[in-house]
Amino acid sequence: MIVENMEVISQHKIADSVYELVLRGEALVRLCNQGQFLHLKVSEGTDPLLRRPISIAQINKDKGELTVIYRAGGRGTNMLALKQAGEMVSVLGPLGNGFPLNEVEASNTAILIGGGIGVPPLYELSLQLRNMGVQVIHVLGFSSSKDVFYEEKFVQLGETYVTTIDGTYGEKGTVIDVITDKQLNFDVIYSCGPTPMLKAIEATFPEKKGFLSLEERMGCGIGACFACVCHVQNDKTRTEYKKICTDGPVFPIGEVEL
Amino acid sequence: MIVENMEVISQHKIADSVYELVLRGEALVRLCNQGQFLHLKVSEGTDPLLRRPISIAQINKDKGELTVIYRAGGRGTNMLALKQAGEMVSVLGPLGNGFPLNEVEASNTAILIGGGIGVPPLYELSLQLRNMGVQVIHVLGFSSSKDVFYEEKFVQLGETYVTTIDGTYGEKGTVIDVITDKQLNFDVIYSCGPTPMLKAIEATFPEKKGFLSLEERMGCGIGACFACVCHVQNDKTRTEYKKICTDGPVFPIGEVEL
Amino acid sequence: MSRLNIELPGLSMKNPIMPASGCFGFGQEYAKLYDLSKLGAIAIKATTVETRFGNPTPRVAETSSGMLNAIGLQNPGLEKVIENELVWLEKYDVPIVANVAGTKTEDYIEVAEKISKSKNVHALELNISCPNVKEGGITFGTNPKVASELTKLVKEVSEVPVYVKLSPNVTDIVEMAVAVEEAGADGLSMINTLLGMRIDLKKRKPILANGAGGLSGPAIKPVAIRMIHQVSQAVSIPIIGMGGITTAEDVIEFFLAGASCVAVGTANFVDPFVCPTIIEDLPRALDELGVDHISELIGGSWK
Amino acid sequence: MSRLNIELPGLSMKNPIMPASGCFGFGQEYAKLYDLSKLGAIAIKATTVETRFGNPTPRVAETSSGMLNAIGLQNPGLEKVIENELVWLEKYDVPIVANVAGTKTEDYIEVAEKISKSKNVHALELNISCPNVKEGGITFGTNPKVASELTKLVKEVSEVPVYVKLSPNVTDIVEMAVAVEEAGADGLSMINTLLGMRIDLKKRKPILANGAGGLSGPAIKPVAIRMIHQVSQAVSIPIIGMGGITTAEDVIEFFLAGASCVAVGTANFVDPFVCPTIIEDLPRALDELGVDHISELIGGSWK
Ligand SMILES: Cc1cc2nc3c(=O)[nH]c(=O)nc-3n(C[C@H](O)[C@H](O)[C@H](O)COP(=O)(O)OP(=O)(O)OC[C@H]3O[C@@H](n4cnc5c(N)ncnc54)[C@H](O)[C@@H]3O)c2cc1C
Ligand SMILES: Cc1cc2nc3c(=O)[nH]c(=O)nc-3n(C[C@H](O)[C@H](O)[C@H](O)COP(=O)(O)OP(=O)(O)OC[C@H]3O[C@@H](n4cnc5c(N)ncnc54)[C@H](O)[C@@H]3O)c2cc1C
Ligand SMILES: Cc1cc2nc3c(=O)[nH]c(=O)nc-3n(C[C@H](O)[C@H](O)[C@H](O)COP(=O)(O)O)c2cc1C
Ligand SMILES: Cc1cc2nc3c(=O)[nH]c(=O)nc-3n(C[C@H](O)[C@H](O)[C@H](O)COP(=O)(O)O)c2cc1C
Ligand code: FES
Ligand code: FES
Repeated sequence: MIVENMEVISQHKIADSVYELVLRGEALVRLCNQGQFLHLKVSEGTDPLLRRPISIAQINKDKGELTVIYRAGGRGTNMLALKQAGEMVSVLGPLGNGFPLNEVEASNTAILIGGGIGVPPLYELSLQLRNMGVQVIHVLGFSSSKDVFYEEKFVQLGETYVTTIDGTYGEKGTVIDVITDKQLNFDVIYSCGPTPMLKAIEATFPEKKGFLSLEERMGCGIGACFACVCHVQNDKTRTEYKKICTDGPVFPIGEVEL
Repeated sequence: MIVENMEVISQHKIADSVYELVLRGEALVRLCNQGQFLHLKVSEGTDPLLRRPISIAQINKDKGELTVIYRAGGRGTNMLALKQAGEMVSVLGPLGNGFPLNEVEASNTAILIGGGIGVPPLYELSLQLRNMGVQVIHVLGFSSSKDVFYEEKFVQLGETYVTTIDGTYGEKGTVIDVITDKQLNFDVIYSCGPTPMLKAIEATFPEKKGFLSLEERMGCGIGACFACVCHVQNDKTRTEYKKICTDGPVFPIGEVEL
Repeated sequence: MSRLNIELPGLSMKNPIMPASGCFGFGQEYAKLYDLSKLGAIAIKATTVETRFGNPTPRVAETSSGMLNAIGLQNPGLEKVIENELVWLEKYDVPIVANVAGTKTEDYIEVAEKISKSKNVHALELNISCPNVKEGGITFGTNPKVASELTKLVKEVSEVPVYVKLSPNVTDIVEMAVAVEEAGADGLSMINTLLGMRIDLKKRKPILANGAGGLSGPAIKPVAIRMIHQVSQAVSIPIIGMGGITTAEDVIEFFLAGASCVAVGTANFVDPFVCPTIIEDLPRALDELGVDHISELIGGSWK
Repeated sequence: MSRLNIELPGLSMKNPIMPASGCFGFGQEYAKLYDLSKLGAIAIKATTVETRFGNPTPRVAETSSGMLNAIGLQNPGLEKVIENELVWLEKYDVPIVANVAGTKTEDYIEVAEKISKSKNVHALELNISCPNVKEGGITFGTNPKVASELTKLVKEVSEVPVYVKLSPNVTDIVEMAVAVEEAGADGLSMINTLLGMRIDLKKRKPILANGAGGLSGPAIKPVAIRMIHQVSQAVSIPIIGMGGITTAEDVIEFFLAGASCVAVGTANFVDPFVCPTIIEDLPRALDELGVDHISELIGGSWK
C-alpha cells in the first residue's frame, strides 16, 4: 500500500451522475487486485478532509492505468467529477482484500451480482475469472434505465442480465427476481451492492459458497481508526469484530453481520 | 461590483514566486479602473475560506481580459499558482477606489513609486496617464535581482529606475534613495508598496500631492465587516475611520494613519 | 403560496434567512447588490451606547474552513444607529433584529430601551457572548445567573421580543439556555463564535492584534448543530440558528437540529450574494426531500 | 546534533512528534508503512479494563476541514493490550504513552496501575475527556474537583509520569488545568475533541449512530492554539499539544502557543505517512525561521 499522485487520463460520464475515471501512475497499479479499493483525495486543501473509498473497476498493468467508476452525489465525488485530463489525484491504495480467485475452478460457473454503483468492482473480477476459464454470469441491477452502465462490456465477457426496479430497461425487478425467474445455475457467488441486496442474497442462497463486498463510512481505510467495524455472525460475546477496510471489504457469505 | 467566474487565459512565473495571471470574462472587466482590486476565490471548497485581494495590473476591455500579478507565498496564493489555462476562478470585483486621474494634468509629471508586489497596479495607471499625455517616471524597488519584474514594460511607457536593496540589480538602495540621488522632479506621486516605504514617502515629500495604495487583512472586501479600518490623521476622538476596501485602497497622502 | 415563511415572536419573516449580526454592517453595502426586502430579516451590527472604533488591526485571520475576528464591536453608537442606520433601513420591507451589546448592565438596558422603540426594530438580540470585548461582555455569556438577571432587566425595558445570543464557549449550553428562558427570553440565538487563536510564525505573536478572536464559518457548524440539537429539546422558545451556514442544505440541517430560522454570517464575505442565493435555492432543496413547508423540518432530527 | 529532541517527564523523545491516541491503533498498521522507531513517541489507543466493541456504526462523519468520530473506546481490554500490543511494540525504539480510559474511578486506577508496569510505557495519558462514553467519562473532564481527585488517585498507583488529557468542552480550561496540576499531574495533553454533530438530511437523524461525536482535524486548530496559549501561561507543567496538526508549520504554531511536544491525530487518516513526513520537514521549517533547536520555540508567542 502506497500513496501516489496519479494523473487523470480521461473522465467520462457513463450514466446519470456516474463517471468513469482513468488514472495513470508508476507503482500503485502493479499492486492492485480485483475487488480492492482506492482511497482518493479529491482536493488539495483540507476541505473535503477525508479520502473517498472507491473500488477498482479495471486494472491495466501494462499501461499503468486504473479505471474507477463512481456516482457523483456528495461534496467529494462532485469535486472529483470536475477533474480533467492532466490533473493529478492523490491515491492511497490498494486497500483491503479483493475477491478471492482461488475459491473457484476453471470448470465452475460464477455468478457476479452487482447492484447500482456496486457493479464496477465486478468488471475486473469478471476479466480475471474469464482468464482462468471460469464461466461467468452477470446479473446487474439498477434503479432505472438512466442508471445503467457497462452492459456491453459485461456482455463481451459472458451471459449478462440487466434489471431495473422500475422496469424501464432490461428485466423488471430485483437481481434476485431474475436469478430465480431464469433459474440460473452457478457454483459460486460474487456480489457487491447495497446492503439490502446483499442480505437478500444471503437469505436466498444460504447453502451457496459466496463472497460479498461491503461498504461502511471510513476514516483511515487502513485499519487504524476502527470506524468501519462490523460484528461477526453468531458471536455471543458481541465483542468480536471485523474491519471492513482491512479484513474486507470482501467477506465470505455468513462471516459478518450485514 | 459583481461576482463572475473568469477563465484562466494564461499563467506565467515572471520572477521568484511571482506570477502573472490573465483572466477573461464577460462583464466584470468593463467596470474596472486603474488601482482597483479583485477578490479572488482560489478553490472550490471551504478551504481556504476567504477570498484573496489582488490588484488589477492591466485592463484590456476590448479582449475582456484582466491581468493580475501576485506573489505566491501562503496557502491561497500557492493554490492560485497551480491554476492552468482553461480553469475557472471566481472573481468578486472591481473593489475599492483606484488611483484618481483627475488630479493630474497633461502638462504634469507623475512619479509612480512601487515596492515589490506593490508594483503591479502602477502598470495600468501608467498606461492611463500616458494616454492622457502625462509624463511618467517609474521608480520600482525590489529586494534583490530575482524579484524584479515588468521593467521592460515600464520602460516602454517612460523613464524607469529599478532599485534593489542588496544592489544585485539596478541601483542599490531604496526608492527614496534613487529619487533623492537623481533629484527627480515631479508634480504628483502615486505609490503602492510596503507600509514602511509609504511612510518614508509621506515623510520625505510632505508638501507634494500624492496618492498611496494601502493593504490590510480583509474579510468581505466590500465594506461590511470592518476588518480593514484605519485611523484618520489628526483625529483627536480616535473614533473616526476609513475602510481600506471601500474608502481606499488609495488615499491622498496625509488622509489616514499609515 | 409560500413554503418558506416563518412566524416567530416579533418576527414575521417571508423566509427563514437573515444575515448574522456583524457580517452585514447596517445593510448599506449589500443594498447596492440586491434588494434587502428579499431577506427574511436583518440582524444589524452590535450597537453600544457610545461610538466605538473597536480593536486595532489585524482584526481577521483565516483558519481551515473558518476565520477568526476581533472587530471589537466597532459601531457608530446608539444615537447614530437609530437616527441614520435604522431610518435608512425603513425603506425596505424587512424586520430588523437589533443586536444589543455593552460592557455594563446599564449599557445594555439603555441600548435595549431606546433601540426597541425604533419603528422597524421587531426584535432584540442580546449579545451576551461577544468574545472580543474585554471588560466583562464574556462573563455575561458564561454565567447562567448573570445572564438570567440581564435578560430580566432587558425584558422589562424592551418594547419588542428579546432573543438572547448564547456563547458556545461553555461547559453546559443547556443550563445557559434554560436560565435565560426562565428569565423571560422570547427566543435564543446561537451560536456566537468559538474562542480561537492563530499565531504568526515569523512575528511569534498572535495574528490578531487583540490576541484571541472569535472563530466562525463552516468549521464550527458541527458544534452549532450539536448545541441546537441539545438546547431545542430542553427549551420551548424558538432558536435562531447560525454557525457556518453556506448553502440551502445547511439551512435544512439547522432546522432538523431544532432551529426555527437561521442567520448567515461569514458566508456573506465569501459570496456577498449568498443570502438571496440560498433563499432562491431553498424550494429545490425542499423538493428533493419531499417537504412542503420548511417549518415541518423544525426539530425533525429528534421529534 | 539533533535539533528536534525533547525531554519531558518520562519521555525522552528523538523528536516532538507522536501520533495521537485513537488515530494510530496500536501501531501495527503503520508499522507496515514505515519504521515506528522514527517517531518521538506513540500514544496508543485508549485502554479500558474490559474488552469493548464500542459504538454502532456509522462512527465517523466528515465536516468542513474536520471529522466527527464516535468510536466509543473500542479496544481489546487491559490484559490483551499489555500482553499482545505492548509486547509487540517492544521491538521499536520508541516510548509509549498509554491512554487510560474508563467509566468509574476504579477502572482508571486498575488500568493505570497495571499498564504503567509495562516495560515500554513511559507515561500515561489520563483520558478524562472522551466525549463518546456515556456513563460518566465526560463529567471527569468538565468538573475540576472530580478531575483533580482522579488525578491524585492515578498518580498514587502509576509507576510512570501522568499526563492529563483535557477536554475543550469547558467554560474555563485554565481552571481545569490548574486543578490537575495541583493534584500532581506531570503534564497536560490538550485538546481532545470538541463535541459536535451532523445530521443526515434524508434520514432526519444524526449521521453518527451515537448521535453526537468528537470533532477533530484542522477545523479545531484555532481552538487548540487558544487554549494552549492560555493554559501554558498558567501552569508550569509541560503540554502535549494537539488538534488539527497537519504540517511542520502547524507544529511550530503549537510550540509558539506553549506546547512542548505535539500529537498528530486525524491527519494520519488523510496521509498515513504524515508523521515521518513532518519529522523530516521540521528542520527546513526551523531553518526558515532561523531557529537552531525546536525547544527554543516553546511559548514563544508570550514569553
Ligand atoms: C470499500 C468501498 C468501495 C466503494 N466503491 C465505490 C465505487 O466503486 N463507486 C462508488 O460510486 N462508490 C463506492 N463506494 C461508496 C463511496 O465511497 C461513497 O459514495 C463516497 O465516499 C461518497 O462521497 P461523497 O463525497 O459523494 O459524499 P459526502 O456526503 O460528501 O461524504 C461524506 C463522508 O461520508 C462518506 N460516505 C458517504 N457515503 C458513503 C458510502 N456509501 N460508503 C462509504 N462512505 C460514505 C464519505 O466517504 C465521506 O467521508 C465505496 C465505498 C466503500 C467503503
Ligand atoms: C487591496 C490589496 C491589494 C493587493 N494586491 C496585491 C497584488 O496585486 N499582488 C500581490 O501579490 N499581493 C497583493 N496583495 C496582498 C495579497 O492580498 C496577500 O499577499 C494575499 O492575500 C496572501 O494570501 P496567501 O494565500 O498567500 O497567504 P495566507 O497566509 O494563506 O493568507 C491568510 C489570510 O491572510 C490574508 N493576508 C495575508 N497576507 C496579507 C497581506 N499582505 N495583505 C492582505 N491580506 C493578507 C489573506 O488574504 C488571507 O485572508 C494585496 C492586498 C490588498 C489588501
Ligand atoms: C466579522 C464578524 C463580526 C461579528 N460581529 C458580531 C456582532 O457584532 N454581534 C454578534 O452578536 N455577533 C457577531 N458575530 C457573530 C455572528 O453573528 C455569528 O454568530 C457567527 O459568526 C457564527 O455564524 P457564521 O459562522 O455564519 O459566521 C460576528 C461574526 C463575524 C465573523
Ligand atoms: C477516530 C479517533 C479516535 C480517537 N480516540 C481517542 C482515544 O481513544 N483516546 C483519546 O484520548 N483521544 C482520542 N481521540 C482524540 C485524539 O487523540 C486527539 O486529541 C484529537 O483528535 C485532536 O487531534 P487531531 O485534530 O490531530 O485529530 C480520537 C480521535 C479520533 C479522530
Ligand atoms: S477505516 Fe479506519 S479502521 Fe477501517
Ligand atoms: S474588508 Fe470588510 S470592511 Fe473592509
